[in-house]
Amino acid sequence: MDFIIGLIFWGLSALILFSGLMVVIVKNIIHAALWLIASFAGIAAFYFLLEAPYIGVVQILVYTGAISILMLFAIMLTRQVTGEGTQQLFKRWWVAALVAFGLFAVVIVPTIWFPRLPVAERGQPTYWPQSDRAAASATPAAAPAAQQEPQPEAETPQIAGAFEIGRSFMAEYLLPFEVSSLLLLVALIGAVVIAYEERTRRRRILTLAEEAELRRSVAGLGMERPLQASAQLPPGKSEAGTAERR
Amino acid sequence: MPLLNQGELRALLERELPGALDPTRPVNRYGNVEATHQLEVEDQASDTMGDTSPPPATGDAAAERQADVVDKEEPSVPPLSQDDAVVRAERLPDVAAFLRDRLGYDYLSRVTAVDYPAYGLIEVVYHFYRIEGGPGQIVRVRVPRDNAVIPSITPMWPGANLEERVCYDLFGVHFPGHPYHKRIYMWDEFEGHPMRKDFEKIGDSYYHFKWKGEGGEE
Amino acid sequence: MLKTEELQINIGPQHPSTHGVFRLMATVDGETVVHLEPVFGYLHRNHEQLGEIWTYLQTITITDRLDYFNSMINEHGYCMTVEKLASIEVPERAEYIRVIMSELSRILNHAAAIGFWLQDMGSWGTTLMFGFRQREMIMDIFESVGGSRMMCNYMRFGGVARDLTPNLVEQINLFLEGFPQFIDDFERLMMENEILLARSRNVGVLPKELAAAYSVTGPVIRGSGIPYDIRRAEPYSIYDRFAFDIPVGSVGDVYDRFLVRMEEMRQSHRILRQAMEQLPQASGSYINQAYKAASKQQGLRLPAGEAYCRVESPKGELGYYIVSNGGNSAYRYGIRAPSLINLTALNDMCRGYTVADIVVILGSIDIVMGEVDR
Amino acid sequence: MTATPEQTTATQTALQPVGGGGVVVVERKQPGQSYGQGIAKGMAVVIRHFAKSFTSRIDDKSDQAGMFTVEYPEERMELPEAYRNMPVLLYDDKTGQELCTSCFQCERICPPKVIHITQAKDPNTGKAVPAAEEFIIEYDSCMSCGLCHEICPFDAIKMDHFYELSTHDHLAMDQNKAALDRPISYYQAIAPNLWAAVEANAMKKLQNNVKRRPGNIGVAPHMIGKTQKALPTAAAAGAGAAAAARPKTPVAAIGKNMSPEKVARLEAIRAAKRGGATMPGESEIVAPSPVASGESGLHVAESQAGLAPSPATTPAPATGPVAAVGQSMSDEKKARLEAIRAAKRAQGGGQ
Amino acid sequence: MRAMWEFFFGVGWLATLTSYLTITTAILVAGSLVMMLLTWIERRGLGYMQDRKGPNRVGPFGLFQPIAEAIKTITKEDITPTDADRWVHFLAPVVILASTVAAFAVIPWGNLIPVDINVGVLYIVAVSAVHTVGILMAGWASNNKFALLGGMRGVAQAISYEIPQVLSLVSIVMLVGSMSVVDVIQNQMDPYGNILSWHIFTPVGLLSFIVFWIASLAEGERPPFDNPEAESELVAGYMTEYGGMKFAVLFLANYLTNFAICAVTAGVFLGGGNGPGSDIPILGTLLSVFYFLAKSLGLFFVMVWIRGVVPRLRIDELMHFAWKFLLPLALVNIFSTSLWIAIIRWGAEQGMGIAEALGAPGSIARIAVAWVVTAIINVVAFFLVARLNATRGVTTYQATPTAV
Repeated sequence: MDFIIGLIFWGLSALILFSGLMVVIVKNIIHAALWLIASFAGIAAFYFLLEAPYIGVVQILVYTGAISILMLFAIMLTRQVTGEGTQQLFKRWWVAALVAFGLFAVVIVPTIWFPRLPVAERGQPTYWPQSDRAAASATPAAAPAAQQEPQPEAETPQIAGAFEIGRSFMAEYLLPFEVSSLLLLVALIGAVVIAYEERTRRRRILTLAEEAELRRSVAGLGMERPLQASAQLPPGKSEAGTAERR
Repeated sequence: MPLLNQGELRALLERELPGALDPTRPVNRYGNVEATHQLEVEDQASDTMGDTSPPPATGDAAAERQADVVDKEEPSVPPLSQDDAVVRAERLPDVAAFLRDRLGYDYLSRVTAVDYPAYGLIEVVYHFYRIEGGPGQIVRVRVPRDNAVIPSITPMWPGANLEERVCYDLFGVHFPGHPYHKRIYMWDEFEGHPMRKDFEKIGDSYYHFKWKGEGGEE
Repeated sequence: MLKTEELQINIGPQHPSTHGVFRLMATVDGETVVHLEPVFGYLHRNHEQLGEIWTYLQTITITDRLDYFNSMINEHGYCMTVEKLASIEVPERAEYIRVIMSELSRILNHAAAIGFWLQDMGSWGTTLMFGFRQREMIMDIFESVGGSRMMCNYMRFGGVARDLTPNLVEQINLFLEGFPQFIDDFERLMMENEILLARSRNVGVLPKELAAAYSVTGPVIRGSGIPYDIRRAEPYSIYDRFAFDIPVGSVGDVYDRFLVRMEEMRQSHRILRQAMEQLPQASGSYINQAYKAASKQQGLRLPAGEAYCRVESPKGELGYYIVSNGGNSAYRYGIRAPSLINLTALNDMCRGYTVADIVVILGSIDIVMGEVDR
Repeated sequence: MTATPEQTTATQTALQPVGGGGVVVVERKQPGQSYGQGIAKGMAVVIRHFAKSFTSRIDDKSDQAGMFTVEYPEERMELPEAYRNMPVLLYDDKTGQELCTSCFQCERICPPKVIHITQAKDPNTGKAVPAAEEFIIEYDSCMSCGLCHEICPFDAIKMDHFYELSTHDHLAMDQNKAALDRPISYYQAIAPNLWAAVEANAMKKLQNNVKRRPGNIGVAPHMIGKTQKALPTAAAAGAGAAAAARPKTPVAAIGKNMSPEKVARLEAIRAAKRGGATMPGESEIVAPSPVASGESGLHVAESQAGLAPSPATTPAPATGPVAAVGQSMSDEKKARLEAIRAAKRAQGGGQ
Repeated sequence: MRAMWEFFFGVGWLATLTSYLTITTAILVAGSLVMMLLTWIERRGLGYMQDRKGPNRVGPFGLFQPIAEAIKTITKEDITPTDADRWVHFLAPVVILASTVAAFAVIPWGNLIPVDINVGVLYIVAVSAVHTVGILMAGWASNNKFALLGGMRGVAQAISYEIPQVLSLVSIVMLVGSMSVVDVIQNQMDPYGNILSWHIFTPVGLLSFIVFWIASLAEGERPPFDNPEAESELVAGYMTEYGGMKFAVLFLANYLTNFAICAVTAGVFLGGGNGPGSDIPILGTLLSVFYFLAKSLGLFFVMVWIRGVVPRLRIDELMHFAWKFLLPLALVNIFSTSLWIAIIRWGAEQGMGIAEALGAPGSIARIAVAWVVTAIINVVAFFLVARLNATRGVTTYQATPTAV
């Protein structure tokens, strides 16, 4: 069984690394975004491999589903896509290479230094901050009777089951949970304000009925002389009209 | 306001808008005089408006009329009606405004151009009606065939927009002041105006369209 | 912030919902229409020149091809103009048959128009199929009377080409019997549908005071609240013998126009019932005997002069203008096509609405390209 | 649905509804009253139609729901008599004689000009024979308007009910006489009443024409071998018998709706013509007075059908166009005619 | 399944691999067959609704019509528009189809369960989110103004209807307690006979069904929300530049999404696979598959029925409808679900002392009270939101003062 998992693991990691690399290499920025989405999907597959379906599903939902759309929209609506103009390498490319290599070293050295992954021993949750270690150790033993999850007698316990996360949101991490929801709310309201303000500033095109009503109210002009056939009130006037009516 | 019957409009226009009516009497170049008479150029000013009976036909023209020879090659040309209000081209917008504001004819039904090569003119017929119903009024404008120019009434009557474009496209009557003075049916590079009587009909053989530039056959 | 510049979109000429070959060049800012410019001429056959080459009888065959949805009303208008110029007297029975055929053609047109309107809104054809089923039944009647379903070539100067057989009268009565139930079905299916209300209320509004200036006619002007119907404004033929109402809208939007069309179908049904009752007592034969022979019709020579006659077609005021020089074909043969004139208001009506509304507003004007391009 | 009729405030003079009935404002659905029941009603209608289209069929015009489809190749709609699709020529079953006498009426009236006829010639005398030698209709541009069917004085050309005409051979669309000929029994089958109305007249004219057709000229091509050169006795007898039943005066048949004194004058003219004398009545073209003188438009010289003088309102009977009369007379008669015409012009000038 | 394959290969990992492969092919084959059945139901159903016959020429009752269509689309020429983004143009249908088929991994066909992960419901919604990436790719790569507009609209619609869809499922998950689809179905097998315990028959479940069904119609681009390929305005939306095989894939993906939606709705709200006699060992599984298919195809017929009646919503009305009608309803439904759970299950220690008076958790009296309370809340909320929308105007154009 381990052989197949090893095979899948190396395959996935090759996919993620390759698509990561392609994000940087490829010229067309839309292609770069698509390669990024491919790497997100790869990471989601990793989570499934690690038997953490909830995190995997959330990864798909959040990253592949929503954030990628956000990026694509942003790219499409802002600037010219096919990047012929931009040249690939700066004059002093070697400085960038050096910095990249340094960072990579910082990451790779500890993993090589501690050969064994801090995998949880039997029954012991993984490396958690000291303060929660006591609380964490209590939970698995006295799982609430009512909702006994159909727990397959998997060898390793659920590292991060949906139930665990849900409970911890409401228990230890209640404060960060509320603060982050507040943050999201602020972001939402910001988006609405920007969209709303931008919509009103745009030149409002008057329909025929509104024009007739405006003409009647602004100048009290009788309708003996109907409008110019396909002429339209000069933008300035309609602008003033809308502002005044608001 | 009361409905006008046929002849009344002429009298009313004469009284209200002096100079709006078109006094000229077109002559028929082929001598087909059944409905026309000599152009009294000299009494332009003191033209007798009143007589609406068709003018008497002079001797030789009637004889000619008899011979069926004339009837054969040149189709007889319909008479130009005298009793309707024939308006001078440049005064048309005023007459139209007068009709709508003072007489209450606020619905323009039809703008038609009719080509009379025999009289050398194009007559554009305007049919005005009341939106409440009842018979309408006809206003005619006669313009020479070579430079037919009638001021457009589209700024006041948006309904005439497409009709005037049809008259321009098929008859070549220009309407200065029209908001979108372009051909309606034909493509823009088309030369000539198809509904004119002298537009050479080629039956069903293919019409070799000459591009402006090349002037060549195809 | 985000600077949006205007986009030029071509709707047509090959477009599923432009009712024929017709192109609309729309300049769009985001989803809102800024300017709309119709392009005509794709179906132009110079119909008016044909009328000048052919004799009066031959021209009847091409008047069917003007508004090919109601050939009966086109012929009725044309024959009335020629009869007015040649002062041919039409017997009473012929007048009744003509009114019956015209009103049947009006029902046919409105049923199909409402079907197409819903189709443009994306309702996948249910209303269109119901409307077309009604149209099929009427076209069977036209087929047994005129000889062909759409190009009926049925009316002659002084009357009609063939009399109504008793079997046919019975067919028409059967149709009138089942028609009210069809209208109730049609109304219950759509007219209270929330999505339809949302799509058509306050869309493409033509204010009442501007409607007359645009010289739009038919359901478009009646939708805006002006009761202008030639059958009532200048009664022709024997319309003054029938009691019928003129439906009129209040706001002048797309929804009103289609309520007016729905109501007009009811009124046509009312006229038809009265006409079928009075038909047996109508005197005279189906055609003026002096003009019965086809050779007489073909050789008809109108006296020099001109005539302009108007008929209430389902699309609006259909006018024929004939100038005759005494020969047997018209010197000038002009047609006032209601579909063409109603299009003048399209640009101003669509301004300020979205791209999806253009198609709905165009559907509410109900144009037929045969008549627009002539 | 219709609210109470509400009279418009506009001036009533023009819009007085003579037949009754006023103006009704259509009732609009108020917003805020519907929570999806509009869509529910629509769905009820559709599901009722769904159910009914399994059980019943729509066969007559009054029922509104049920299966409406006619599956074309298997089931077919029955066509009404007056249905017209493509013109065909008729020939008598027994004698094989075609009714067409190539009078060119249909060729002239056909709007798209698709009928092409060449008249048959008598092989030995070279004179024209009342039969068509070649009769071509271009089926691809014929619009089946039925005008030829209506104008044919001999009921020779009739509108067929056959609409499966698709072919991949474009040239075959120019149907010649062989392809156009149909026996009268065929037309009688598809349009019994229409044929019954015109049969007597058609058969009588056929007999007259058959007499003037030598040899096999007027026979439909494929019938030439089959029919023995049956003397027209049998057919003539039948037609003759029918003709006898009607009043003897064939002339009256032509101007049947004319007043007696006009018939008398016509008779006199005809007698004079037979005797070769000049035309007693003065011939002048009625001036196109405003009142239409429904002058018959038959300008065709060689038509033997005779002019059906129209009930001209002006006293002088319009004896048809001057040109037609002048052709078959000798030159001295022409000179005399010219003199008369000059005198008329002088007299006319003073009118 | 694993044991069987082990017998053949004797090697553990190969057996699991093959077993999962067989399950996947079984799902794909059954899915495509059902998809063909769906196209047939759609065309004949719509036909009979309009008093006409649907396709009845190819095979008995027109059953082979979908096969004929498949052959036609596959043999059609497969063009890529000039200077379009070739790779992205090619990949878009792949992404769309992949996301649709992936959703089937979790949907149980009656008692036959492909795989049971404990986040099943969330997985379905997550995978359908990937669908929008495919639409955007298709719209952008076709290098055609109409396709781009169609793509943008499709994405906007899919995103704004995803939220009510997820929130309506939240209340069901709260009812059941677990996100696994199998548990949700199991929860509907409760003692009071099989039918009444379906989720749809509780006021909470009913409102969540309405919101979920309408939101899924939009997700599957079914009328009245088929804006992306609104023929009358934008020709064929993002599918404009696709022909031949790629169009067949898009078409297949569209119908598979619809089937997936019907299957999930049947499972979550109508107790997919539960029916009288579905618990007998051998015959029961067959019966449950039959029940599952019957419910799904019945729901698909409702989709066709709606398609025959309603016109299309304009894009701005569509957005209003999602954010101002469905979303509030979904939130209110979550609140009433919590009330439902509180009244029925909680006792004194959770602070619901008064509920004790009504009897043991899950007793009839408690359920009745819960019924009344939640029913009132939901009905009032529905009418309130509907009235607010109607007067405040789902339509963007306010009723201008009537000109008369």
